[in-house]
Amino acid sequence: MTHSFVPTGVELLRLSPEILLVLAGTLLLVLEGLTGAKRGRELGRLALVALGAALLASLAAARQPGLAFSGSISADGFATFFRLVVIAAGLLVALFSGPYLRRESAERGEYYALLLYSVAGQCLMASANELIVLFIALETSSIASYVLAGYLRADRRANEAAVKYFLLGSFASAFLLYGIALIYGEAGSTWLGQIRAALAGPPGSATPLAGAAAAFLFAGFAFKVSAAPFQVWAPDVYQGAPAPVAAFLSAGPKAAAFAGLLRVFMTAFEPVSASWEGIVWVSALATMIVGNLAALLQSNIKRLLAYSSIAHAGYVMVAVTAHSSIGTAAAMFYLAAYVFMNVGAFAVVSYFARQGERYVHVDDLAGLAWRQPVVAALLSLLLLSLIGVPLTGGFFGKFYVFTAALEAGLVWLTVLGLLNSAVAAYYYLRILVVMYMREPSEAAADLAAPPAPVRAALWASALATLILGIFPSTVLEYASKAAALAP
Amino acid sequence: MDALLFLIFASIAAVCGLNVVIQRQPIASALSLIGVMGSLAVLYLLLGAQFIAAAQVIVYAGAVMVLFVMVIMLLNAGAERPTGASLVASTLGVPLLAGLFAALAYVIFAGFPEPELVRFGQFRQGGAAELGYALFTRYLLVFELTSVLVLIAIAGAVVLAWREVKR
Amino acid sequence: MHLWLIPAFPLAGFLLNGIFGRRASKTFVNAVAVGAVLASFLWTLKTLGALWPLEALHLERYFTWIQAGDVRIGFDLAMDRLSAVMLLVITGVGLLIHIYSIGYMAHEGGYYRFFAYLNLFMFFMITLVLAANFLLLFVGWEGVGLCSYLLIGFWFLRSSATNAANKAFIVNRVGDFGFSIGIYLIYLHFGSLDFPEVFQAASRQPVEAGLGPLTLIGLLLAVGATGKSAQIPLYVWLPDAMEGPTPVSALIHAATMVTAGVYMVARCSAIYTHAPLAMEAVALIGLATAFLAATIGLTQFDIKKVFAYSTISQLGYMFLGAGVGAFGASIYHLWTHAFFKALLFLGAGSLIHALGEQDLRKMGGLRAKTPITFWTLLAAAVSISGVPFTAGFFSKDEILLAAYHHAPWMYWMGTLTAALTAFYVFRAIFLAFFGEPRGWSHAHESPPVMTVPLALLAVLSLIGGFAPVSRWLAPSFPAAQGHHETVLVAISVGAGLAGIALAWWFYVARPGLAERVAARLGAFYRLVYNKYFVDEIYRAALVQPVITSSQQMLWRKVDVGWIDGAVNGLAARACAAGDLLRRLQSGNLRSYAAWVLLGALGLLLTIGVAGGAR
Amino acid sequence: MSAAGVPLSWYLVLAALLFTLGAAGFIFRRNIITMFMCIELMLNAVNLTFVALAYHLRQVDGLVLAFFVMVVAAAEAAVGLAIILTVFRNRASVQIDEVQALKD
Repeated sequence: MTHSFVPTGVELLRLSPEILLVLAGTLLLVLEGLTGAKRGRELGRLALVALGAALLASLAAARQPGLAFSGSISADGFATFFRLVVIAAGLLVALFSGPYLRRESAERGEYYALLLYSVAGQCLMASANELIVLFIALETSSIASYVLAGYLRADRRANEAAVKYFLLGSFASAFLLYGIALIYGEAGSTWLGQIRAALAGPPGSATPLAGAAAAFLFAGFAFKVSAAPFQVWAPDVYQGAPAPVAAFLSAGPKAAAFAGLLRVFMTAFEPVSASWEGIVWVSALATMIVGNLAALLQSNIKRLLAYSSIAHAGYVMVAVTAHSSIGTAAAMFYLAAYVFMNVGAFAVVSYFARQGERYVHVDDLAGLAWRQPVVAALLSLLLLSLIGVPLTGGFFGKFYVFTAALEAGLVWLTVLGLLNSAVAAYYYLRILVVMYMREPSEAAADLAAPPAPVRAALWASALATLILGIFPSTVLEYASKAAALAP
Repeated sequence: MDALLFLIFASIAAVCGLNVVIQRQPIASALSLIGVMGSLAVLYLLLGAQFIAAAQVIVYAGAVMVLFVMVIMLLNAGAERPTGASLVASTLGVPLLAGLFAALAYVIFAGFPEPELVRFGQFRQGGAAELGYALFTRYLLVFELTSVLVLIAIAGAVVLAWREVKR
Repeated sequence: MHLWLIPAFPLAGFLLNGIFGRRASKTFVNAVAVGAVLASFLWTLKTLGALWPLEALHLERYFTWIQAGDVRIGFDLAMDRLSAVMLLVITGVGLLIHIYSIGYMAHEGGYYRFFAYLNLFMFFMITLVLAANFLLLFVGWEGVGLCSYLLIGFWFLRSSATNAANKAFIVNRVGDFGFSIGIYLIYLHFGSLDFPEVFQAASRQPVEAGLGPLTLIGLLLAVGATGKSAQIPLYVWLPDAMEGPTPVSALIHAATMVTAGVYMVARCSAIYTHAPLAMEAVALIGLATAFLAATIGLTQFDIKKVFAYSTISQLGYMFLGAGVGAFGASIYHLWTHAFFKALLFLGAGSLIHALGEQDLRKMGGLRAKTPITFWTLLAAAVSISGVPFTAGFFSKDEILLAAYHHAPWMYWMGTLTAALTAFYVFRAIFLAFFGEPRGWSHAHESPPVMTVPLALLAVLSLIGGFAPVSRWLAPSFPAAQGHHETVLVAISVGAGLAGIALAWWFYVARPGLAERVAARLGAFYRLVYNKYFVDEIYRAALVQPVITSSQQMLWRKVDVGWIDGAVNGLAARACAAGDLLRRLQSGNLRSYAAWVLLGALGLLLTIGVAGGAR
Repeated sequence: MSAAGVPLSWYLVLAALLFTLGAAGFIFRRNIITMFMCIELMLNAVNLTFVALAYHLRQVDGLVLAFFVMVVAAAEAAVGLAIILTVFRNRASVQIDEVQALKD
């Protein structure tokens, strides 16, 4: 382990996406101060450029894979995959945030700055190879997103979302942190590799401390990915937060938290996997059931998508339960597909809701297909992907996840998971029915065509979903290579 | 001597901690919390962590809690009213918490079975120099990252608490 | 050979009509939609000609779809004799139905949308039969389901149509659930999803005596097939699906999509022949469905419902054929059935078009007004009744013979069903065309764009049986036993003729007798008339419990019963109840915190205290 | 018990006790500010654990981790109090039971 005060060039390159995002965020804050809140649109464009550059930087960093900063981060294929996913999610959200914020007269540089900081935190979570880096990265992502949830500060719903998210998030963070403390006591280190080495001793050498640490770390991550029974915050927060922020919360933080979860549990805690796989099994099943059953009864579309995102976390948990490199690859693929389809669906909601989010009821979408056939068609594609219909990314996500589960011998979990996804079709289908088979509602009747950024975000997510459904090989191959995490 | 100090300050910490929880007046809770933090600072000293003890007093008791007290005063928050109720919290709360403490205690005693006695002065690397060296080598990235965290906190506070929203 | 062009034409038609159809003229929409199917039909013929006699499988690999480890799943299409027969049915009959639709849908709104969906359906259906692996087949399988859903709900302002569409989709999801588990098991068992590999591997395995992996796979695939092909217990969606426009009923719910299950079972014959238990199940399901649906068909008055139950019944025949090992005969029947059943539906559509009415009780005496419809429907009726040397005669007898060699009682049940079939089909014909007009004032024959397809299908219904389909397919399937036995053939023909005669006696010679018999049968008649109350039973046994358990069980019982009861006893500050999920999601942060704490403690106890100290 | 010191586990159990008390306050208190203070109490408990473990391992790392926890706590405090302020502005109350408009 080098003890240099000055990071080398290649180390900086391996961290370049995060550096870029943080610098751009700070620049936005400064420019916001200088221009006096009049240049929101331009600052938004700058944020898009920064995210695009970070995307390229991730690819550049991937050309020099390896450890950096005393081994506390690892710019490997796994990190690159998740970096690309969370940056892409951030890019899409930033794209359709603009029209939404302008409608609420709230487009300012701070919004984009916080978005960039949050994405930077998520990128770092994906590459963190040491627990305290992981924790601080998680807090970076979280604290920024607490503020984003309450960004429309005059809105009572947004306040409530922010305070609930903040308090529960901090509560869960405290558990996560306690978990880090306990594993530090057990292993004497917070570097994942050293923890693994410490736990890999002969059977019986690990004390209950290791188990307790695994429990609390899992609780912390499960909170962020909204897995049962830690999912309680998600519906309220998604409903109350501004639609683009809800989209963001359902995508980036969730993917990044899964990245952290996978890396920690597939490397550091892999030697004691027998102690935690049972509980992950239960959590996966409970998450799927709670998400799908509750979604059946929802009429608020943001809440419905919240429960749906809980259910999808459950499917990814199935892949985690498999705890094999195939399972990890399946989880990665699923998350990539999930991020696009979910963000795309939220893009439609953010556009459709109108000022003050007046139209967020499923029935408000009635007859959308008549007024905006293209939007309806693209949304249908995304919904079909969420159902898991073939030729969409969502289908292959489920396919890989359940294949991995079967290879790990989890027959019952697979059967119950498939049953769940059969139930889930119902509530997505309800939206389809409403859009295509009802007379236009007043909400759909006076709907203007979507602004260009929303259109772009929608097309991009629909195309990504379709590409993942028709040509999944490339992505899966990459994920399979990346899934072999170095211990 | 060590044992006596521990017992005194551990008791103060525990009693103040309990007081944080049972007081209805937020300001009383805040003052109790300061009590906890102060006694923890002494315990840190006993464990040989001079720098952290100082930071505890300066950062926590000095800055964070001042902020709390200020907000409590600003909002003029009086004693809380026993409005509403959470069924789950009121029924499951006590057993859950008792279970949590019992489980943690079990785990700790199982993890540290042999009584290792804490003696003041046995650990001498808790000073600013050692800490600083670690911060700028192994933990350089985290250290830089915390500056981002503080920046976010500032930006967030500005976004949320800046005086007016023009809509 | 560019097999991909066959599905590509309808896909292009769908895209063209879907994107430009709204503003384009009807002529453009017609030209695109019919042209696409025609091109696809011609290309099928050309390919078939070039590959003739198609003794081996012709496989075309386009690109790798999924590469995971050493498993490769490709975007591969393949043509063999089985898929060639299917293709001819799909594109040929499909073409006629497209042409017919021009006339039938002429005055309907959403004209372009109809043809776009119809083309999309053709694309998925062709993909389904050309697919060279299970995954691609599943793509087509789900795709046709989606199109069927869209087309059943085509008249979406009618709530019955949207309900029927939903019912079809949801019931099919149940089947697909079994099918997808079956596919996973195939992947797990054989390590591949490619047809050639899987079937070769399957044929090398010993025949399973009991419940082995092949049997399990066979049963699960059969669950999928019962959904798509409307067999017991999942047949309930098909009668409701008649809410869709009649050409849709003819194309999707008679000739093509519903036969996908039969096709799939035949395709997997290598698996089934090694899993006799699964085959027996298929045969029993088929026979039971054939008989049950035929009895329901006896009592229906909606002409489309009669034919819908007839479709279910005939599909049951095909399942019976496959189940007793006569895969060739089963596909043979699929072939002839496509002609006469499409014709029955299109003829019914022609009547509906003429009268605006589909209740048989309000028809009567239409023979003179709609002569072409009458004669063509009569051709279909004699064919389905198995009158000698019509198409239905050949295929049905092959199935019945095979059934006899498998188990004679199956033959007798099948023959009885044949008599019932002849009875209800001729009952419909006699009620519609004979006797006095009952309640209609003006009727007109349909335009040539509709009657020409009718005539062509009538010819096919009469002579289509001379195409030696099952003999041509024989090399593809394990040999079915059974040779021609004149006595058995005579009996089944006699049963059909008896059915016709009885229908004549009831509805032409002695009108009014039917009502008296129905009244005499009383409760039994009502049971059959109400379709054995299967829908009601399903609602009570399956649908309601799901709703009830999520609302009532978790709600009333768990919450009000346990939590509240306990709380009321323990603490005085118990408050009003909500459901369990609602309790979870009360909006109260402290409750949420308690759940988080509960979860953390649960984890701590299971992992930390109980599991960690290994 | 030797006069010279107490077992390390006592420190850790004290931390566990404070952690539990923090959790208790979070669940039972109704004032949002108090709830938030209870989270601070939990973080302090974790810090005591870190410092005690640093002593046990004779490593400075544990102290560094405790230091980072403090920074996180400070950042959380700034943002958290700002969020509480916005809630107070909109509802003129900091009672958590009055902030439950969002529910099923």
